[in-house]
Amino acid sequence: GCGSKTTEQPSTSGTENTETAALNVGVFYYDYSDVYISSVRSSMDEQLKAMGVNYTNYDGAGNQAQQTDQINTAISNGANLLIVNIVETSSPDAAQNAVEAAKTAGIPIIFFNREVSDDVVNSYEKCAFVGTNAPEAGHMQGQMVGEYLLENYDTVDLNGDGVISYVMFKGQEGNAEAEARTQFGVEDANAVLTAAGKPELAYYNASATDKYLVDQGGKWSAQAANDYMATILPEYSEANGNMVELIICNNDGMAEGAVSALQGAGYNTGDGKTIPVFGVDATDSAKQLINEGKMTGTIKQDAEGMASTILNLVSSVQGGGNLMDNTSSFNVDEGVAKIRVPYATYTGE
Amino acid sequence: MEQPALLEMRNITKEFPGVKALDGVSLTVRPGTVHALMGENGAGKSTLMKCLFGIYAKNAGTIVLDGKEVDFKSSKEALENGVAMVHQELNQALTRSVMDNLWLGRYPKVAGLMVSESVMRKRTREIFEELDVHVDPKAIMSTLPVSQRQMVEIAKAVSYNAKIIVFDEPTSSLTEAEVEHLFRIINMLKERGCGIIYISHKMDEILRISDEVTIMRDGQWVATRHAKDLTMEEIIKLMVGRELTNRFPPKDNKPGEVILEVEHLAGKYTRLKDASFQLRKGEVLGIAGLDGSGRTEVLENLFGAMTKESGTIRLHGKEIKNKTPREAIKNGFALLTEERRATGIFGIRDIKENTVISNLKSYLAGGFCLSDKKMKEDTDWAIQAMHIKTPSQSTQIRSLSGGNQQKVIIGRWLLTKPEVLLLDEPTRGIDVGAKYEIYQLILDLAKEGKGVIMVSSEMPELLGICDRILVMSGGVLAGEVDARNTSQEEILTLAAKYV
Amino acid sequence: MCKEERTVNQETNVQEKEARVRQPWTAQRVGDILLNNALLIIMAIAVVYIAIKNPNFIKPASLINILSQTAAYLPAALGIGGCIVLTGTDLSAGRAVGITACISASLLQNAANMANKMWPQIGTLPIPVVIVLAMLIGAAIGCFNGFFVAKFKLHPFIVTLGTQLILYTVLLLYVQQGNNKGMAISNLDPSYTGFVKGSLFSIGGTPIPNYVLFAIVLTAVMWFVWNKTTFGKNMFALGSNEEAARVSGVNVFGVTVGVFALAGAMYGFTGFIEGARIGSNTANTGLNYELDAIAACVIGGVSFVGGIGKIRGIVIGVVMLRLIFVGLTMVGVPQDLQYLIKGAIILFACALDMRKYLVKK
Amino acid sequence: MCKEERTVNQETNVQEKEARVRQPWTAQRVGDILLNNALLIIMAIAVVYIAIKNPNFIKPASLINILSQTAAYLPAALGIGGCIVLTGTDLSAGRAVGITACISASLLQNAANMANKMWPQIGTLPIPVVIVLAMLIGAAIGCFNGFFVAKFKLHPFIVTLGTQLILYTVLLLYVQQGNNKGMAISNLDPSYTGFVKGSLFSIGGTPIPNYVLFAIVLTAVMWFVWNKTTFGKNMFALGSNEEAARVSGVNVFGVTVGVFALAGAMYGFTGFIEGARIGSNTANTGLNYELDAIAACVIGGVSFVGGIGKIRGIVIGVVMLRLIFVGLTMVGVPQDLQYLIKGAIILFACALDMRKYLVKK
Ligand SMILES: Nc1ncnc2c1ncn2[C@@H]1O[C@H](COP(=O)(O)OP(=O)(O)OP(=O)(O)O)[C@@H](O)[C@H]1O
Ligand SMILES: Nc1ncnc2c1ncn2[C@@H]1O[C@H](COP(=O)(O)OP(=O)(O)OP(=O)(O)O)[C@@H](O)[C@H]1O
Ligand SMILES: OC[C@H]1O[C@@H](O)[C@H](O)[C@@H](O)[C@H]1O
Ligand SMILES: [Mg+2]
Ligand SMILES: [Mg+2]
Repeated sequence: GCGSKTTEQPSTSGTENTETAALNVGVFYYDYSDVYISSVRSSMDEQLKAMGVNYTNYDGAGNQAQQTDQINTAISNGANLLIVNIVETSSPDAAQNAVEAAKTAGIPIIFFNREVSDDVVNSYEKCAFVGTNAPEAGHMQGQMVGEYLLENYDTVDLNGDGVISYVMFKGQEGNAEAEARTQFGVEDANAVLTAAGKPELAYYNASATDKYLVDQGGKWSAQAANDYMATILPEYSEANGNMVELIICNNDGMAEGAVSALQGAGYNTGDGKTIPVFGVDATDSAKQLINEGKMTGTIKQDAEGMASTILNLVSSVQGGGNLMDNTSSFNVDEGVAKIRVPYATYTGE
Repeated sequence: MEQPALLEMRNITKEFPGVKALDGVSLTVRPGTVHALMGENGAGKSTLMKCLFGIYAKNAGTIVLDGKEVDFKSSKEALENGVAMVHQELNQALTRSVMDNLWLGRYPKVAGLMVSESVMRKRTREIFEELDVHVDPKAIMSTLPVSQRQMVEIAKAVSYNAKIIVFDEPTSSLTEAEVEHLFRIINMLKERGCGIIYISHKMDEILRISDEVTIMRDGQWVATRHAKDLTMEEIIKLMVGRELTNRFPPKDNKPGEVILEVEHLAGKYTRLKDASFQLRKGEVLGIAGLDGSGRTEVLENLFGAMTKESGTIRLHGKEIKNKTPREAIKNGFALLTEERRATGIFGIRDIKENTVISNLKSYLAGGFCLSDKKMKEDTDWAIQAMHIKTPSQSTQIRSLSGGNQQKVIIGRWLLTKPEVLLLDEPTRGIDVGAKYEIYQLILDLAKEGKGVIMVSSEMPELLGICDRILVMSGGVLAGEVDARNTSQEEILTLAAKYV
Repeated sequence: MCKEERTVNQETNVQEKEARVRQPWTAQRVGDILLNNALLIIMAIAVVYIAIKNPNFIKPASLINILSQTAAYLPAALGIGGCIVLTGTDLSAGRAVGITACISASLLQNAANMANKMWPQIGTLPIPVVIVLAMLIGAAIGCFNGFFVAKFKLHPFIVTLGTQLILYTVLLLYVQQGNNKGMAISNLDPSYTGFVKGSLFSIGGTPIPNYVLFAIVLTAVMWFVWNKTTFGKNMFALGSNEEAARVSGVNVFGVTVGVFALAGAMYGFTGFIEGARIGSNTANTGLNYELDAIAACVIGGVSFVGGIGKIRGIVIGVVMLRLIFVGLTMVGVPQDLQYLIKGAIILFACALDMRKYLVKK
Repeated sequence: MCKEERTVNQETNVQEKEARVRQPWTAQRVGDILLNNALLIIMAIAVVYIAIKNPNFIKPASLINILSQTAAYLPAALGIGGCIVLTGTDLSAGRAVGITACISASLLQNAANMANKMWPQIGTLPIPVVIVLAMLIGAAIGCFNGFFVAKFKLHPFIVTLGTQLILYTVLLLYVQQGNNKGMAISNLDPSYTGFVKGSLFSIGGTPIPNYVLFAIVLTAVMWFVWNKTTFGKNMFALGSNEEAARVSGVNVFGVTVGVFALAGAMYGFTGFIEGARIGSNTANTGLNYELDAIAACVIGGVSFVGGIGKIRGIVIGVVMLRLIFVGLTMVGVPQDLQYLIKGAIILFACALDMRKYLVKK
């Protein structure tokens, strides 16, 4: 869905008069097919429509070149506010390019979800970032995993060797959220375990150099997790005494893919044995799996909250003010215009 | 006249962009007769037949088959209504078996959807037996020699039990024995009451087999006569529109010193076993032999288009390798191949590019930029020298008639100014008038001091313009005769030596 | 006479066989046999090597895993194989799988949980209805492709590239419909997942999922279609020489559309299976399925030259790709290298296969 | 004799021209002219329509945006065009762009910031060296493709699919080298970004990036190669009939390898440009570039039939795709629908174009 079209095109040449002109917003999503991002998009569409703002959505289709071209096109079409879910996150340059383009046009730019560096945000006074505190999801997930294990240690330890073997599914290489979740999801769980005198988690394949499996396509996809899991299961099984006992995923999509593969092997069907699977996002379908006992927990990433935070900045601009004018109630970083929408744990209703 | 017509085509007109291929042509075929269709290359014979067979939609005219007006929209319709055709260019599914090709489009079925292999095999055997064709029904088409593929095609056309069967130059790739075989089949069809349309450029065939002859020129009907009332000279006159007293131009070339010596040439993957011969400056050297005797292989091995196993080639006493066609061209060789469509023309490209492609180096200005002007000039030269019938230089070659395509390719090679010209069936599918022109060209080249080696299945042609004739048999050079004092019998005896 | 003939045939057969047996075992002949079966030989060597490096590889559970994965990817490959026989290809296969997966899943959601149901008003449809629907939708997509290929003589590459894009829009819009709002379509009805992933048999204690059975049935059907029906024979003739087929009265248009439609029906079936197998259906589902399917066909000897290919080859091709996928993981080859190995095997297999068709002159 | 002949030629030429002029303006002829230029006409109508709906569309900034995008995507399309003329395709183009982009970027990083430099020991190379290197690497990839195509007579689809996979491994490994550890390669030297994105001219106050100039030069070079060189003529001959080309003395192996290598060099150049234009180079860079490039060629009339195509057509094709990309957003077509419209236009354009080559019945 997309807003109605502007009839009156604001000038793009002036630097200061954007505040008074009608808003013409370009919203750039990194990939329409990403489920969590779709939920942000639904909320965003709803709220932008409610505000009566003219806006246009763009699908980067996971391709930075396409998104860069879209940003340039939007600017040449008189966009006077950019909301960008940048495709390339593993270096600041793509985001910096977008900022330069916005700067030249003198228009504000808000990044969201996929984090950009402080330097990028600080390089332009009309730039802000709305996202989460990437490590937070990892920390919360790790905490949740650790606590769950302490409570259910012996049930989880299927082979009774006193050690929990796990798999970690990473959504993408070089993405700040993915990196943090991959690291802290395990580290914090270990901290909880060791504090209680239990041994640390053991990666299911002791000889692997990387302690995670990653979606090579960078799409955080259920399919990737499913394919990996289906390949792991015949080799690591209860019969062999080396069954994977815990699955931690960077997001719910991957968790769902893993659950489906486990179901193929007779686990996680709601009754009978369940291998604990954890995700992030709290998508509707993941919440349902958790409520049905097929998945264990997730970290809620508040799509609606993210959208309303962004919209808060948009309305400041609409009212002729600056991006960060009315942000005192939010969780803002020190020294940089970055707003953090909090996560919450979810283990069922 | 004698019997009611089986097929009547009246005032058929067909236009292609820029060409009026047929202009009010009429043709009447009676049951139990052979109606020959003759005309120069590009006269419109094949086009007329394609209009009948539902391949082209005619622009005007009527077709009456068995008293009913018809206008077939597809070949399927034509076949279902008793019209079958052997096409000028072989059209077969080469990766499939003989049997699959024979029954393509009308597989015998069981239980409504299954193809019955056993019925297919049985019927194939019946037809092959009836027609005395000896081909393995299960053989994959691509493994058969061209002549056998042609016989399969003929058997297929016959097997439709059609009322009208069109043969568009069926003998251009058949041996003499197979031609006789075909004639027996045609006589049998006549007895059954079929009407047969027979297109060929071979006069003797026409006079032998046909009852009536229709002659076309430039897309127009010229005459229809009883064959028994016609002579070769008359046919030629009607076709060409002028008198053509001699079929061969006067031979005034003078063979000089030896330029090319070939010793024990043998092919690596092909059946050429042993051939040694010499070629003189200004000489026309013929190669005769039965189909499959290795004539084509001699030329293609010499030219590097096939891989040699052994043998030496010396040009002016110096040994050369000719490993690839490119190398051969550099050494002053040129080869006109046997299968025009497969290895000759660049169908989708225009006449100009088809003409200059082997000679590009000589159009380079400043070493790297091709000069359009020079290419145009040379193409014009070729069009005029060969009397190529084409609307313009920028016409796609595939829209020319077969004979005119052939002339373009000869032009291509002449432009490279070769010293040794290898011609494989140079007049295949070419009309009498054009043949004469090509003979003239060959002799002119010889007079200029070039050496020409020419493979042909037409004995009179070899006897008419060659100085010496080599005879191949079973992949071996069986002998050599002097064209001036030999006979067809002598050549045939040699050709049978190793079979 | 019929009887007589049969004896004649048998005789020739016997003679042929004898001739074959009588052939001397020259080095040339041994070499030829090795080369002609090189792919199978390499596959065997690889299996032995992997099994030695990691004995788990040949335990029943692992073999059944390979079997299951093969079964999951086979139908799409069988479908696309026909397109390749017609000298074509089909880039829209992946998206077709995606759409039919999403549609199947959305029609087979658990009615017990209305909140997460895309179409609460529809309820859970009977499984056969959904299978037929998915296959019909796939076939319709195929008809569209076939129509453009046959009617306008367009190359299938470009037609199916266009279709791929069109289908992506359809997919993006579909997942936003009803209650779904772009979320993953899951909450599948147990009857659906049971039907697909459940099992009737098990070997060595490991259950064999039902979709393996389905794949076997489909393979048999496709073998029959390719080898025993008019349609199949026409398809090969058309792929080998369109003009020849046309002048022999083959309905070129019909056969082309039919081949693409059949392929589409196969994608539809794949979508139905994948919907339950992956369990989470998004606009991403099916992405790039066509590449593996095409690769499998070509590895198995279905040639882009047209008119050449065997069902057996396609099965071998799919197994081969799954062996690469599973085997490389089992011997611990890093993920990064897997693409290289897959690419190299494609090149190698095809170069090897092409030898057979190269006419040496 | 030669002189005499020339006059005759000129006469025929004059006659031909006159004949053309004299042709009556029948409805048929007008219809033909309209149909033959339908793409351009539709493009013109579209431009007028968009400009009326949204005047921003024809402001200098917007036109230069379209021009720049065209320039960025043109070289790869020009390269791949040659592969299509040879009845082939090139699926490895995107990855080749990715690799050369990463390599170019990694060799042109800012030495002032050592920590973020992939190869701290190398320093910043001179720009011409890197351009040549990128093009050579691209050409080497092309040679590899061409070798397999020409030597083993494999279909380019399958060869380049294999190469695509192989290159992806190379790309994944490359970005993990040196100091980089899988991160995006950025921190580019200002000399590099200045060279590519800087500008010498501007129109109506909007600067024209340098890569537009490069694209113009490359287009001219490619036009020359296609139309005025032996290589170009041989390429077309080969694309239209390989066997005939061989006996006509065309170096089939050499020309095939040459065409792919030239294409590769174009990808290399594209990589060099994209490295700076996008600024952030990862294993994802270049993904799917080939699809747009192929679509552009085919829209512009380069045919998969082989032996047909014009540089002008490729330029029109790329412009067309960029117009779709920019124009659709400008008239407010929702993003979801854009894939559909793009797909439909590809189908429509090609069906229209194919009319010319259909043998009329
Ligand atoms: N598809 C086509 N498009 C344009 N022109 C064509 C087409 N087919 C045939 N022609 C033209 O129609 C004329 C008649 O060609 P046709 O093939 O019928 O000649 P033909 O009498 O069979 O000659 P040949 O003896 O060489 O086979 C030629 O001028 C040819 O260029
Ligand atoms: N016994 C055979 N087995 C396989 N192929 C054969 C056989 N006989 C002939 N051929 C094929 O038939 C074709 C014609 O053979 P060849 O070139 O030797 O004939 P030719 O003497 O040149 O006669 P023509 O002038 O008709 O071509 C070749 O392509 C050859 O491969
Ligand atoms: O960058 C895209 C990713 O963003 C994350 O925040 C989210 O958890 C993932 O599911 C995915 O959407
Ligand atoms: Mg344990
Ligand atoms: Mg003809």
